[in-house]
Amino acid sequence: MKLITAVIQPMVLNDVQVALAQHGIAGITVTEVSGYARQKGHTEVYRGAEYTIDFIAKVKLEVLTSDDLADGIVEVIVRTARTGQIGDGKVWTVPVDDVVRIRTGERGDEAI
Amino acid sequence: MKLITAVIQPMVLNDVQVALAQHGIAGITVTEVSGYARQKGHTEVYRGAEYTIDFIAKVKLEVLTSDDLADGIVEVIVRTARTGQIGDGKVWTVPVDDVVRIRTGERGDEAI
Amino acid sequence: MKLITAVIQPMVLNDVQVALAQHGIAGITVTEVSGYARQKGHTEVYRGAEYTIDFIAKVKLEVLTSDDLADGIVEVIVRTARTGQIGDGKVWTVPVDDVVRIRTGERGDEAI
Amino acid sequence: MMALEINTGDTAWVMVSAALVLLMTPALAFFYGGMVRAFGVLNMMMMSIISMGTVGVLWILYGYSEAFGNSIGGVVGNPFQYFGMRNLYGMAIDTTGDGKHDIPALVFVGFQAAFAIIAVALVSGAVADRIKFSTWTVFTVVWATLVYFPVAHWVFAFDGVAAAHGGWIANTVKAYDFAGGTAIHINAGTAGLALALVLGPRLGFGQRPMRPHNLTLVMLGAGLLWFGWFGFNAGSALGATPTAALAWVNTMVATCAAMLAWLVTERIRDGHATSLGAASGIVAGLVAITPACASVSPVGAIVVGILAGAGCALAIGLKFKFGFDDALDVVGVHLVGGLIGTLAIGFLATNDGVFYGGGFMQLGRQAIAAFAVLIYSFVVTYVIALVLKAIMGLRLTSSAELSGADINEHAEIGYDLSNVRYTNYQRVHSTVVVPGSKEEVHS
Amino acid sequence: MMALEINTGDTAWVMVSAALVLLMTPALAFFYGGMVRAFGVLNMMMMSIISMGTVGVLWILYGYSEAFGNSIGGVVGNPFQYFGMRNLYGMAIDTTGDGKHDIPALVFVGFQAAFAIIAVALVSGAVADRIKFSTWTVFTVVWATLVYFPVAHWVFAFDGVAAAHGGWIANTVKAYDFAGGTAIHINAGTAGLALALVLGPRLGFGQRPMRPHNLTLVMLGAGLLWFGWFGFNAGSALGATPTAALAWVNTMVATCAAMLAWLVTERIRDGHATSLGAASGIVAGLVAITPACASVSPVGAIVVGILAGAGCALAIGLKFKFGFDDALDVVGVHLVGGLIGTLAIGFLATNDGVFYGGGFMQLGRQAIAAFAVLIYSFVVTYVIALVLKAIMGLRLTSSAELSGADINEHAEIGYDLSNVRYTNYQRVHSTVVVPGSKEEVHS
Amino acid sequence: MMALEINTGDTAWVMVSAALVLLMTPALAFFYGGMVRAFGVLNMMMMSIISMGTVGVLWILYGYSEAFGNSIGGVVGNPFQYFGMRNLYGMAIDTTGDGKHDIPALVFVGFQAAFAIIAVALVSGAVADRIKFSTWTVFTVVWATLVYFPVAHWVFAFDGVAAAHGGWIANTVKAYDFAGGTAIHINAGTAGLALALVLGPRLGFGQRPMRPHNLTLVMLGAGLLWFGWFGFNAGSALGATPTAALAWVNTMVATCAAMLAWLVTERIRDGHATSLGAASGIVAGLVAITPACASVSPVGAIVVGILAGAGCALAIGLKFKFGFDDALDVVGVHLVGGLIGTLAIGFLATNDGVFYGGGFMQLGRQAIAAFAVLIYSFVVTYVIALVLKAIMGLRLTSSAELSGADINEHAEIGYDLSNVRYTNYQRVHSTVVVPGSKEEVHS
Ligand SMILES: Nc1ncnc2c1ncn2[C@@H]1O[C@H](COP(=O)(O)OP(=O)(O)O)[C@@H](O)[C@H]1O
Ligand SMILES: Nc1ncnc2c1ncn2[C@@H]1O[C@H](COP(=O)(O)OP(=O)(O)O)[C@@H](O)[C@H]1O
Ligand SMILES: Nc1ncnc2c1ncn2[C@@H]1O[C@H](COP(=O)(O)OP(=O)(O)O)[C@@H](O)[C@H]1O
Repeated sequence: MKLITAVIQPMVLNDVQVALAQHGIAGITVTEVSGYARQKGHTEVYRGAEYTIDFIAKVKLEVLTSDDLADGIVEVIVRTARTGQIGDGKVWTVPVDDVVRIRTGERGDEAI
Repeated sequence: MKLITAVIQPMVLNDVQVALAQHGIAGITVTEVSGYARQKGHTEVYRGAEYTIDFIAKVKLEVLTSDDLADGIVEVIVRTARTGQIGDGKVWTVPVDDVVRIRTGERGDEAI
Repeated sequence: MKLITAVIQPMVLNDVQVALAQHGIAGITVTEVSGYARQKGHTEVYRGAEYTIDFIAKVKLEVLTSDDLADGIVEVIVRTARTGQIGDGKVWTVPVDDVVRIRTGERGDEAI
Repeated sequence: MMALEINTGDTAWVMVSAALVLLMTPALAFFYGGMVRAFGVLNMMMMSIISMGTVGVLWILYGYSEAFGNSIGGVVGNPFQYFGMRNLYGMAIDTTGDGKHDIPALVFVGFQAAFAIIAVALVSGAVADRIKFSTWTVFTVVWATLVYFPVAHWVFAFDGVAAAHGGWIANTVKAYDFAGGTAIHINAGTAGLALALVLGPRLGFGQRPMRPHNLTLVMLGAGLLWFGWFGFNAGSALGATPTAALAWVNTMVATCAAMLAWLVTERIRDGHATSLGAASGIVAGLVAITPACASVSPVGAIVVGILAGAGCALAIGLKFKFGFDDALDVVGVHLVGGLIGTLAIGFLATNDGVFYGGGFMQLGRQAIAAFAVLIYSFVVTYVIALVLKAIMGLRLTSSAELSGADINEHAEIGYDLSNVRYTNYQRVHSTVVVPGSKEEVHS
Repeated sequence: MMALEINTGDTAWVMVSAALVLLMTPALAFFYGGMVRAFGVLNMMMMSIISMGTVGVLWILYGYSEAFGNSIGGVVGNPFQYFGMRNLYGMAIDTTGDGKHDIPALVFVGFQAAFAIIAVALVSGAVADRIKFSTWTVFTVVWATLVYFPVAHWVFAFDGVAAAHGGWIANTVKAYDFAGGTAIHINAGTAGLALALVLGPRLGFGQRPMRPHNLTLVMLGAGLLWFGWFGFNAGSALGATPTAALAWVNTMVATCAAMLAWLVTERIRDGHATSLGAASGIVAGLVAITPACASVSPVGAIVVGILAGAGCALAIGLKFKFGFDDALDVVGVHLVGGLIGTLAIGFLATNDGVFYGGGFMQLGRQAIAAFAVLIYSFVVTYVIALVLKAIMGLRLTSSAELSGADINEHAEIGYDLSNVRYTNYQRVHSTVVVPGSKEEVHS
Repeated sequence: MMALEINTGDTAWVMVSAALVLLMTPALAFFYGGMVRAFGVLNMMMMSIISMGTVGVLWILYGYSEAFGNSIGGVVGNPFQYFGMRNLYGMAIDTTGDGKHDIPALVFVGFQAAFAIIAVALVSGAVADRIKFSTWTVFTVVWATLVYFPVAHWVFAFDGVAAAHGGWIANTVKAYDFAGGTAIHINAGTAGLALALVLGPRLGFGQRPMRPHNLTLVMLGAGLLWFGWFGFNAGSALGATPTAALAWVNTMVATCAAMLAWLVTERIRDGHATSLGAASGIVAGLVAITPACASVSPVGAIVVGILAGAGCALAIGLKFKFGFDDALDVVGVHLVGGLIGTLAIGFLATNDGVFYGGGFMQLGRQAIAAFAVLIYSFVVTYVIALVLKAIMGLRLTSSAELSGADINEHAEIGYDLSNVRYTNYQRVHSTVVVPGSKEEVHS
């Protein structure tokens, strides 16, 4: 099994979620994160003092999947999350030893 | 070494934490996440406009562990986090190459 | 490729970020987390009722990197994040199968 | 009470005071709202706000009349006399009897309306996070009608002011309760206790943590309550008089002293002086000085404040001892504070208190008033609670309670500060019902 | 209007009322601010706050004079007569004509200033989240000058009070608008509609979720608005009189009834009574009783409140039906509420309403006033909007709108509750410009 | 000052004003509290709130007497004359001398109490986030006693009003300070500077980011401050008089102008007009018009506002230039604003300002008053700070400062909006100490 993680723009979350659902993906887990990279942050001003915010709000998606579906999912995410501007983020895949569904105790691909 | 990740219901966090501590687990890292899956979200109403909230608040636990303890920990989490209702979440295990304790620079199982 | 994850004290985030940037690291992803481990939490009092907060605010850093740079990055993080006090946190490394840059579709080391 | 010449200064003061007292109920909503967990803040606020709706309307219909209409045996006013404010426009209330301090009767109506509203709202603190909103709404109507309006009559209706005959505590017992230590605070505190007993504790009470979610909101509530309370107490002089001035100063300094006393108590007991303690001390001091503000000297007010601040800081632990879940300490602050203030008058009243050589006579009167209200309020509230429980149910379901009253009772959440939109679409229910075309729009 | 003997009670009441009305604009800022998404709360508040700056200064310069100077044909006051408050110090306004209720003219200036400010601020609710702040600032100046000041003259300037000749609605049509149902609410509501039409809807309107980010802030706004509205309505009696008392009581009870009516409507339609509904019902009731508060009985006020609460609760859906994005329902609450109140007077006025045997005469007058203001406001505002659009642009860029007006227009964010500091350094721009040494410091 | 006939209108106005001024200290708590980081909001608020406790009680005991008792050489009032409010009940203050505008002496006591409280609270802005709460509490007592009460005597105690002999600035220098530009703002601003110098800067000052955590709270504070300030300024007329009306209008319009001026300054300098700038401009305008509100015309008030808004916007950079950490700009806003207002009177006073042909005499008097207060306040505060540092320590430990004053000093946190409960159990300390049974309960 694989864990696919994607760091994306917050405003594409809904599109990605819908695309994944249409692709047959049952579940995703979402975390609010901040990214620091090529994309420039912004500046804030308080009483004449300037604050530079390097970190930019991003959303992290995690999807557990069986090995064979992994490539398709990555492809769906990359396609839907792309706006073409710097800051669109990354998708990466990590091998998973085992998955358990807490409610039932099912393991492996069954549990996803 | 292994990284065990669990996505659980927020209200079972305390029970899981206590159970892990009794099981001898020294440390865990917790993140607030939102899950979208089988469990139904809820509806909100503002001035007659209806909002459907698909994402449900969940808690993500991460536990680093040596290979031999991994199965036991998964078992403890699954047992304590189970309420039997849809939305109880998943536990998964990922292989870890190396761990370092920042304070001391210890590596591997020592660092956990 | 590798995914390096570090759980560190919130107040060292800036130093680590600067050190990584100087080390040539282009991007990091940051999550606010809570840690429960050796470091003692604190006590709050509300109308005579005492609340013990076991969880302590931490920051989680994630850095994707090529295999050869991984050790150097771990070393930079460990050096900069160390205050020498309990609660400094951990750094761990996980193998990554593949990385895609959403904006361009580049894969592997190119995408980082 | 018929008069043609209105004193504009007195009228101005009482109109302002009425607005100040009305502001106290939103203030209470913030004070209480900040103290619950984030998932119940709206429900908590709504319990106060709905009281403004129900009690405000009732007051105009028959509440004022029940409280200030001509007395039926000293027990309750004639509810029809001023029904819907009839017979009142153009009338005046003469509080001094010399015709120099007349105010329009409707000003008095408005001022006392705000008292009725907040008395009911106060009760909600005891039942935070677990009562059905529909039942609470009905409770406000029933409790106002059966408990508050009559008790206000007992305490506030003096013979010959709003009607020829008034209530028994004011005119027969002759207890001093300048602004409502008995009628408001002992009454609401006791009702909170009775209702909390029937309702039972919150799930996890005493085991699971339930810390305040927003102490800036609590402090806002406390600050606005203090501000409004100058209307409550000094406004009760019903004129811009030297008595009002004394009440003003006492309302300030007793509160200052109570805050300090609460903080010192905390510091000694818990090692820290907290902001929740400061806010609570403010309210405790305000409660205790309410009945006493026109009877004691400013130094006496400091004493009342110290007693209330320290006394209530200790009393809020009672609920853990006895195991009833008075969630936001209505008993510990309003009942105990009300008792301290009401009884302290017996000792500290400058005209006939024990310490001023007045003997124990007045102290006895104070005690009779306090316990009469306490007993009546407890018994009747308990019965109301049982009846409502039987008819419509009192409590939220466990799952609603555990996932928060805001979502379950009001379909809303208090805060959405995230910049991620987890809500993924909206659907419009219905819009206008244009007469003749009852169409609905769904988008 | 020259008088030497000031009635201190009346003066005190109107000064307090003026302060209460001034507080309503920050209150509105909170009411509106809580309703938008978190990334636009500061911009939303700033649209109200900047109105205080611009309109307050204009009022003193020529606004008061335009509204209350000697009338030029009933249409507008002479803007030079009291320019910069000249000829006013030491003058008094005599509202009763018997010389017993004189107040300093400057008190009246202050009281009416607060009206002008909030009228302008109200408009901003319709254009939330997408208008350029610079253009909005200019709009407040132009709209006040061309729309509000003249309309206030029409409605509020009675012959012989502030100047010999007043406006046409007050003196010729003789419509009743005690505190500004037409001049303020219909006017601002209509202007909001016109401006929103020119501006276009928010990106994602009707598709993407835009729920309120902080309902405690909304409730705070509603609570303070109610409090301030006692000054608005009862203060409009310009004295601490029986009329003020009636207005006070009606302002309370209509609002109570409107809140209940809104909540009942919601409960029936959506299945839940919400806190946003309660806050909205409060405002709807206040709006509707504004013109009527001195003309109807307290029971009449309850009727007005019920009509407004239910009517506005239904009307807020209009925007989805017709597809204009009146973001925070200025049309649904202020225009509709103002119309309900203004027309209800024709039926419910105790002296000459339809239900009191007065025939349809007064109803006709009310309708003329309402629609005259509505049409004038719509047309002139629409033209102003088009002109500003051409000259300086109305809308934020899409990217600014999508990433939030706070950051883009004000370089600030509303909340930073995280204990992680993502901001990584600060640089000080410039400091003092000491005369003679215009150095800048960069650290 | 003995009088039997009370003017109810004047009394009503001053009682309302007193309540308004008292509200300003909670308002200040919000204004300051919103500006610090989230982990220090409660501590910041508590520094204002505790001042209400300590200074309120002191005022009643000996503070009023020190300020308004019979003067000892123009320097300080006799602290025993009115100790604990003795000799005051039944007395009146006659501000006009004609017996027509008497108010109860206790109203004046209450009004001035609120001044004393806020003067002390203002200082806390300079020492945000790093002073020990216990030391701050003691500081409020010592500073009020040694600095504020005497300086209030100098400036506010006119011969023959509250006592036969008053203070030297009011009666000998004859500077104009209607509502406290010198006694409150220059005084508190200077004290903040002295205390901040002894205390040293926050860790990371000028390097690490310290942006405001909640600008809605800041705006709430600014809005309530403005509201309360009508009591502060117009209330200082001690009656509902034409002077009060002028002060009211000036307090409004100077503030409007100052807000605009601050925003324009920001826009030019930083490229953005901010909400923090609007809130700051409001306060700067209010500060500057405080001494001048009864001396200048409304157009003069606009000038004062513009000077204050632009001047303070530039002055807040001073701290970075000189390296002292006046965290929330008490110096830049209150000291500089107070100086601008106090000196502007010399130019703009309509009776004898430079621009009105009055020569430089009055300007000189203003300067003497301003600098006398500045020097006295700086020296005495500096010495107090050194003594307290030696005796009990001024600063938090570094680790307490870095992890936040709220947790470390008050064992609380401001906000808990998460729906995850990280707190895992509660333990009840002690409950009631029933006399005779000092048992403690641990659950
Ligand atoms: N090496 C990396 N490790 C972890 N996260 C990264 C890395 N590089 C980028 N990211 C994440 O991806 C986001 C987008 O990266 P950025 O370089 O700004 O744009 P793009 O991916 O379009 O080139 C960043 O905000 C960060 O959260
Ligand atoms: N494929 C998946 N990948 C990542 N997270 C998932 C996945 N499926 C479920 N989850 C997480 O687990 C939570 C519970 O899943 P759900 O299907 O609702 O219940 P259950 O696991 O009890 O069947 C979800 O809210 C989500 O956070
Ligand atoms: N086994 C573990 N698995 C996951 N996270 C851990 C583990 N042990 C510690 N942590 C994280 O590291 C943080 C610091 O750990 P702690 O034991 O307090 O200090 P130190 O690492 O300096 O010995 C914890 O707060 C927690 O977030």
